[in-house]
Amino acid sequence: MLQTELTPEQIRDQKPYLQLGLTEAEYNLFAERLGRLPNYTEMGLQSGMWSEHCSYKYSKPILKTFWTKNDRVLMGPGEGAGVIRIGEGKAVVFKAESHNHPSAVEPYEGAATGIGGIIRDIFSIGAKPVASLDALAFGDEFDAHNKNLIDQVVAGIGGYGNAIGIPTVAGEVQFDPGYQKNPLVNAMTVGVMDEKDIQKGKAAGVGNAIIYVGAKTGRDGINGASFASAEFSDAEDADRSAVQVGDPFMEKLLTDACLEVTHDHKDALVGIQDMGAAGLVSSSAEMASKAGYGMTMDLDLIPQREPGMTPFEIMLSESQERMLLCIRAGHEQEILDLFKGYDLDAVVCGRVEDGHQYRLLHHGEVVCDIPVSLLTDDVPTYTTVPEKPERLKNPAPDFEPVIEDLAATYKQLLAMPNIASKRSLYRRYDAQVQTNTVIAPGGDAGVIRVRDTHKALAMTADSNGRLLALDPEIGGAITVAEAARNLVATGAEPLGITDCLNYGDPSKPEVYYELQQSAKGIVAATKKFNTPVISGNVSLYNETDHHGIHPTPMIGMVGLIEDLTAITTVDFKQAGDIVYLAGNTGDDYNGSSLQYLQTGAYAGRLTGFDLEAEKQTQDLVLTLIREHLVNAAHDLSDGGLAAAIVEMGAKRELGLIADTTLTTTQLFSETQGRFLLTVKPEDQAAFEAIAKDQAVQLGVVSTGDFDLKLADGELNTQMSQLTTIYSEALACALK
Amino acid sequence: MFKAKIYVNYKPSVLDPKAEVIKNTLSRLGQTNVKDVTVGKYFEVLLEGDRDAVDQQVDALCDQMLANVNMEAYRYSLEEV
Amino acid sequence: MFKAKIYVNYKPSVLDPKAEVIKNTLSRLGQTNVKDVTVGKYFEVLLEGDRDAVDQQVDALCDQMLANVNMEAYRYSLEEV
Amino acid sequence: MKAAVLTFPGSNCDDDLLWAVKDIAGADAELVSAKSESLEGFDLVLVPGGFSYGDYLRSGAIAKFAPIMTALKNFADNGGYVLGICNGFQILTEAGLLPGALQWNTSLEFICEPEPLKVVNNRTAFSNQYAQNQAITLPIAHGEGNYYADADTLSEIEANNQVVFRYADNPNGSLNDIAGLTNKAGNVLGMMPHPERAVEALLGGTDGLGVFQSLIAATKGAAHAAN
Ligand SMILES: Nc1ncnc2c1ncn2[C@@H]1O[C@H](COP(=O)(O)OP(=O)(O)O)[C@@H](O)[C@H]1O
Ligand SMILES: [Mg+2]
Repeated sequence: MLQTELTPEQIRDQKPYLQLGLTEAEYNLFAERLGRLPNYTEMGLQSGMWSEHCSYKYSKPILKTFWTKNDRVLMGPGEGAGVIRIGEGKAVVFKAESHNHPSAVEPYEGAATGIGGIIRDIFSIGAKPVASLDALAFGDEFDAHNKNLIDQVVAGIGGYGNAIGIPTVAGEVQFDPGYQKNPLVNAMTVGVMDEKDIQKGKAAGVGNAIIYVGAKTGRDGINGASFASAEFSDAEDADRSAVQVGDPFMEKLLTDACLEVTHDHKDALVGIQDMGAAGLVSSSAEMASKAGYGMTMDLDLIPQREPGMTPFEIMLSESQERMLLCIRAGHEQEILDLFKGYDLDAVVCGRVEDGHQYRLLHHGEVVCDIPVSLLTDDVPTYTTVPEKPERLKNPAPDFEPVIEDLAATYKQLLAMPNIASKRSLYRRYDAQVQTNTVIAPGGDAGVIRVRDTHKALAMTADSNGRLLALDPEIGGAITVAEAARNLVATGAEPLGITDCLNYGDPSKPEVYYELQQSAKGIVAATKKFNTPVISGNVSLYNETDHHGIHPTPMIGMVGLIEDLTAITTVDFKQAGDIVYLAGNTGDDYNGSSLQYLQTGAYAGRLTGFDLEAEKQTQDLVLTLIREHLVNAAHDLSDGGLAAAIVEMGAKRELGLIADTTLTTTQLFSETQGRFLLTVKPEDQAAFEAIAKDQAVQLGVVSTGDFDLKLADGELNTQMSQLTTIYSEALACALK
Repeated sequence: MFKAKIYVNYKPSVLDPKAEVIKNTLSRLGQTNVKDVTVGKYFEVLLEGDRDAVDQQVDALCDQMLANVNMEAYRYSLEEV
Repeated sequence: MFKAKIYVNYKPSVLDPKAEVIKNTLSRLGQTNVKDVTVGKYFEVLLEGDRDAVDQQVDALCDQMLANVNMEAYRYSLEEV
Repeated sequence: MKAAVLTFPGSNCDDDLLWAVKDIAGADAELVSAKSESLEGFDLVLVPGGFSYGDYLRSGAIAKFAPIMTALKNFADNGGYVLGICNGFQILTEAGLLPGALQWNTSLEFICEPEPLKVVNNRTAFSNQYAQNQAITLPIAHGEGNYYADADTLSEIEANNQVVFRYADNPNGSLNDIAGLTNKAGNVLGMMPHPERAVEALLGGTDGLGVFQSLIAATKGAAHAAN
């Protein structure tokens, strides 16, 4: 950090903004609109607010293509989180957030503060956070560094979520060489609220007070937003000062206190917003801009952890656990007293003003005086001319697997890190606090009962970078379809999605192509499943030394269960139950786990996805579950039928006796749009009357034998032989 | 044989929630004469070898395992035992 | 003003999982010259007052808050600053 | 009978416990802030799990200084029933109401799992609705649940039959597989597993209900004995 501030002229000549992620053209544009040269503080504010993280300057044109509204959506993208009506006066609120860069630098605190940040987005709307999810992607080379990274990321997510008392009910962990240097740490939180309590982040009404509450502002994480928007260089260590430490205890107090304000002090509250990326400047400027007002803040009043902080540092600090409120004049004391009751620091630090100037005072001097819109609205957007990547122009020929030893292949598949059980990781999360968890991690989706209603919410987080690498458009659609499939398997009707768009450098034509094409696939699928995008987050520049990750949109989807008695879990329930396979199985091996097992790579074009057929199958499964005709359901994804059977048998070590026309290799085919269902013998006739030829009988659940007759081979073993591998392989690999 | 006494502390700019909670509790209990609290880790490691080798080894141990140099600083002393 | 330097350690009869993990990792890395590791906490507390009063206060602080004497032992020194 | 559920700054299982004892088990109960100084009018005190004050120093180490703790000690000394669950157990050991201490799990990892247990003493106010040696399953969710007491204390605990719950498959390194134990007088119990998370079939089981029903039965006879 610079010790003596450069003058406006020195800034113009020495161009320090280049280090802060601004281009010369952006600086010039800012100065031109301002009508003078910006001073050091103003230039700093611009660098934070014009970063990709805050301004979406590259992604805005893409995000505009998303489908964001239907009759259930109460609030779409643009606020802290989106809101969907669920009936009985209640609404569900959710959003996802990426913390990829901070977690790569400092895995424990990076992951922990990722959870902390997304929780603030939820309660700032007025919703009680009821569940979190985490979507993680790591490299698959388990060297000491990667093992430690995985351990610490998981510890950090648990460390924060467990302490604050929000259950982590679902998520995913993927392993792929593409993430070895750029791990993905995406977190999602779901909240529940009364429709009538929805809050917005706005600062309106001349003379109303701006109140700062929560942790003191320190020098940690200064300019994290422009840091998140810049590419990594292996050689550079300078990023390390960006580390922030999470304080879940403080956040628990903040959550409870802010929810009390939104519920019991509606007369006083004008708006509330969390301080996320670009800290104080982004929260305050956005609140003013959304309401169409100006604002003045006195930085001497901001609680500070260290002496001698400059305005630049105070405004751009990303210290955690802080909120900004706009409170109607005259009600200040009532709100300050409320926070005091929670032992929280709260101060009036500014006022809403007429006009649209954003003014900051420091030691009695005006250190910033610019139109609010210069920070929030006047940011240029960029489009890159997209170009189809070379690898997509000439896809590899279709993969044709040969299986010589079925039992051996089966076991190897189950031991693959992407297939093996993730229990050793997610058992480190408290999945049950708040005592509403109907389905904890290990099912197709997490399920939370909604208190004071007869409903439950199902939720899942899915991503499929390896498929998008083969075809971004189809892969994008598949990701949405798979998320919906996971919800439907529990008996939920999909409601809507949030996303984290994790990509490489968007100024590269190939990356921009991936972004654009995957958005196309996502839009088509969201319309098909009636799941608008209500919130999301963009994480670009996931590159190290110019090598980017797979295009990886993470889709977080929430669904509604109207009847608590019709919730289905994945595990086989009882020997004698009849097992059906819904959806057609083809020969779809490109991008499959079997392909990776046999060739060490994912390659070829994507086959085996039919959006219309997928929707029909999902509708059928939902109907059957709602009719109480299914007592276990599981969607087929990685590892196809082979993996799904073992996942269903694992809990009770129940087996399967089956006779099928499928071939040995088809056992491993990854055709989309399929489910395994079990049906009690007494429900068979009713089930078949509805399912007709859309589900074929595969066999019968057994007490432990696993005997499979295929068109061209057979397998005779004990389920326990396979479930042991499935249950223990990952824990062993990470020891 | 050497005994390494190793101290690991948060760097000053990093928030330490542990120390904050202790300070707040003491002030709540009326112990207002307590002006500051810092919390760190203290390790003792016994090692065989000559001083230079041990010194290098301990430094690496601190840097790579005992301290998280992203946010912590360490110092140590060696004592022949 | 006094600075209290406070060390808190597990009692020898208590198996310390943190120390065990470090020892096991080091032996897995082949650093067999490491003979023992102990892990403790180190606090620095700044207090105003005269030596006797401060001494008593620090002792009580250790006994009641900073250490759990069921499984931990503590020691401290006072230094005028 | 009326139960108090204590709530410390940062507590997060207080509402769960209130729900279990009041809405499910049907007892009269209310939340009592740890900033309060009285337990007047209560026949039973429940100290919830979760975290208190962040538990950064050591679980329960700060909570023991909360204003309510003096009243809690008096309440227990006068024979009132006190149940501490998870963090509540840690707070009770830190406060000296129960012997021993809770240390980091040997794996150094937080563990959230359903855990098979055995009720090894059903003649207590906390376990009288279970059969002796009944096998039950309760969820655990903790990082510091590894029970430790020195050898003398441990043999005294065993000689007095103070252990109420033992792990069937010790998940955290606890000495003598201790999952829950009482004080010598038998009116204070601490346990790491969460009975309040096992009171509804919808959420996976009802094996924890017995703890609350036992207390309701025990306090019926001794209404307001501890006031
Ligand atoms: N990081 C995680 N956090 C919580 N739960 C997880 C995590 N990773 C995997 N799980 C759980 O493990 C189960 C299997 O995950 P996954 O293979 O991704 O399921 P699917 O293929 O059905 O999407 C799911 O219940 C999921 O919620
Ligand atoms: Mg699934």
